[in-house]
Amino acid sequence: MAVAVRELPLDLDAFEGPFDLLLTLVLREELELRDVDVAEVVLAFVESRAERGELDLEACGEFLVLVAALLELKARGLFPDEGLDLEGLDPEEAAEELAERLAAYRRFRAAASWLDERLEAESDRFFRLGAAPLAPVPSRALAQQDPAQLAAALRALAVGSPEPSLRHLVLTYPPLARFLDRFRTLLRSRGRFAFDNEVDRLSRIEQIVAFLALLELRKRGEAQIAQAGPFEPITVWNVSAS
Amino acid sequence: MERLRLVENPVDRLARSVEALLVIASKPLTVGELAAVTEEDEERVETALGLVAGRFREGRSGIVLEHVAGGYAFRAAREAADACARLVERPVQRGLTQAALETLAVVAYLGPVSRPEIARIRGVAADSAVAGLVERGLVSEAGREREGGAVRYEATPLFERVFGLTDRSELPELDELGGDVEELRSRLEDVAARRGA
Amino acid sequence: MERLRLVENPVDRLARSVEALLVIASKPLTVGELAAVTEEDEERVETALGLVAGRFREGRSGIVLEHVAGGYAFRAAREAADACARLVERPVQRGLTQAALETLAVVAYLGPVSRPEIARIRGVAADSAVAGLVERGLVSEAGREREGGAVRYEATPLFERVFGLTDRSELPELDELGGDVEELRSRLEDVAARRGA
Repeated sequence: MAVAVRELPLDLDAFEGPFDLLLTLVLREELELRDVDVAEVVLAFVESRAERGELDLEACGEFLVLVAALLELKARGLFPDEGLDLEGLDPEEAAEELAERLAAYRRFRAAASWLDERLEAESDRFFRLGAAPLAPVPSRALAQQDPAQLAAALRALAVGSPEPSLRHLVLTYPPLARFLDRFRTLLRSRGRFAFDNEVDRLSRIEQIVAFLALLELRKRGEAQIAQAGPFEPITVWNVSAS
Repeated sequence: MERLRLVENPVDRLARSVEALLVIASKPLTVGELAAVTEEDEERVETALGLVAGRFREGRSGIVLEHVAGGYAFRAAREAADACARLVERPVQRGLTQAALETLAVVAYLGPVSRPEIARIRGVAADSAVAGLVERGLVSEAGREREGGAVRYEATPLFERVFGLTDRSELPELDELGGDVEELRSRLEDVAARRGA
Repeated sequence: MERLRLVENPVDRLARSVEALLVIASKPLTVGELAAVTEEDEERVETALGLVAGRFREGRSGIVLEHVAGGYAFRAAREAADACARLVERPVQRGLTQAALETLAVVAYLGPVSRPEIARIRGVAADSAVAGLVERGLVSEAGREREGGAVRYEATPLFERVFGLTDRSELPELDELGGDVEELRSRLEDVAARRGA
């Protein structure tokens, strides 16, 4: 099944060939990741699955890990100054990381199927969950507690973690489509909006995906983008309305 | 040996099934229920129960078959009553887990408060933590946010006793986190939103 | 009869106490716990457990003693599985999805581990899979990474019990499972070489 993912045929603006080759070229820096439309890759995968008319979980899992890793590399490319240890990841290292990421996932997937088989083998093993019908009833007395524990627990919740650095940042990806939809709605209803206002309260990774969505809209000619200078607010407006 | 198996009294096998069922059941089982799940007739089940009763009785076994109002169930032998009492009264968890403590703190300071609100502040689902506190009697339901809204929870008098408080105003002050409950609430929600994702 | 009682091997009595405790316990009991509540030393408890194991084993009894989740517990004999299946639902193990099993594997091997860490390995958000596992009782909260940090999760004793593991060390070595970095890497390099040629 893994073969199917690896050989997934792609026909993108910047690349035509199997998925596996795309990864290799990206890692060898023969293809700029910023030219690769990850959303198109996802679409191609979804379409290929739909044609088969079956849900191949193994292939889906592998594909998700690879795409997540690709997006992460792409996100890193957009923020080259952050995270000292991430800077200047050469293709060798990138290939190593991608392979390790996939290998780690495969080990856990193998562990999951071991658990699945184990569950099957234990399907004739029954035990009671919870109290026995005629067991003595415990009084469940709780020892005296110190109210200072409550204050400490709430203080800890009220103290935000330090500003997250990319070093600790663990990435989960909201779907690009979510931001595409949201921005299209804004462009339709208001004609123009301030990007910063829309992403202000989002996590860093959501902001990255939102930014990718913005680039996507511009690439498709659905939006215009302007920024007075580095770190200045970004304005987005509807091309047809301007 | 193989020979012995072949001539095994078929009621012995049924008796073993009855033992198996009684050891996993969480309530007493009637003869009718036992007959239904073993796909045997009630008369044979009664015979099997007789065998089980002989095997599991006071003095012979630590497990005793008991016929109670709702049917048959196993109980502990009387000779082991002291050990059993020590087992159930054993202070399984004298303290509260981190999850329970955080949830209790949110309810005590901000209550009445709903599960979704607790989940938002803690950043994780609050269902099992809230259920555990309700079961321990430290937290109880206190109406709904509005008609058809989420159930809200508040701390109970038992909570006050366990924490040695006469009322909620005796909770340790959190002045540095804002003057009143509303300020505290919005501060916690802000931090949670930033921590989010 | 009375005479026979007097010369009874004292371990027999302890074995009956152990049986009594195990039949009312709601989770496996360790040798230490059994020793504490019977007020005996662990060595004698082990001897008594040997007697109980001989009495409660497959083929001989419908109740079977098993060493699971770090302790000892009674379960139903496997030969009675069909009747048991007709009696009880198995909400914990029924319908675990691929996503749930993968998440469970990550938590079992790496726990305590946070949702973002799980998501990093699986490549997708783990929130609903984790919530489902918490609901089933297979996974539970285990504090936070640091003050105000993400909640971490670990596998519960129920996980070991459901999967019939004596302890975590019975899980296969992760290194021996799937994925070979070298193999994957050379595959990537191969395609590039073919392209380059």
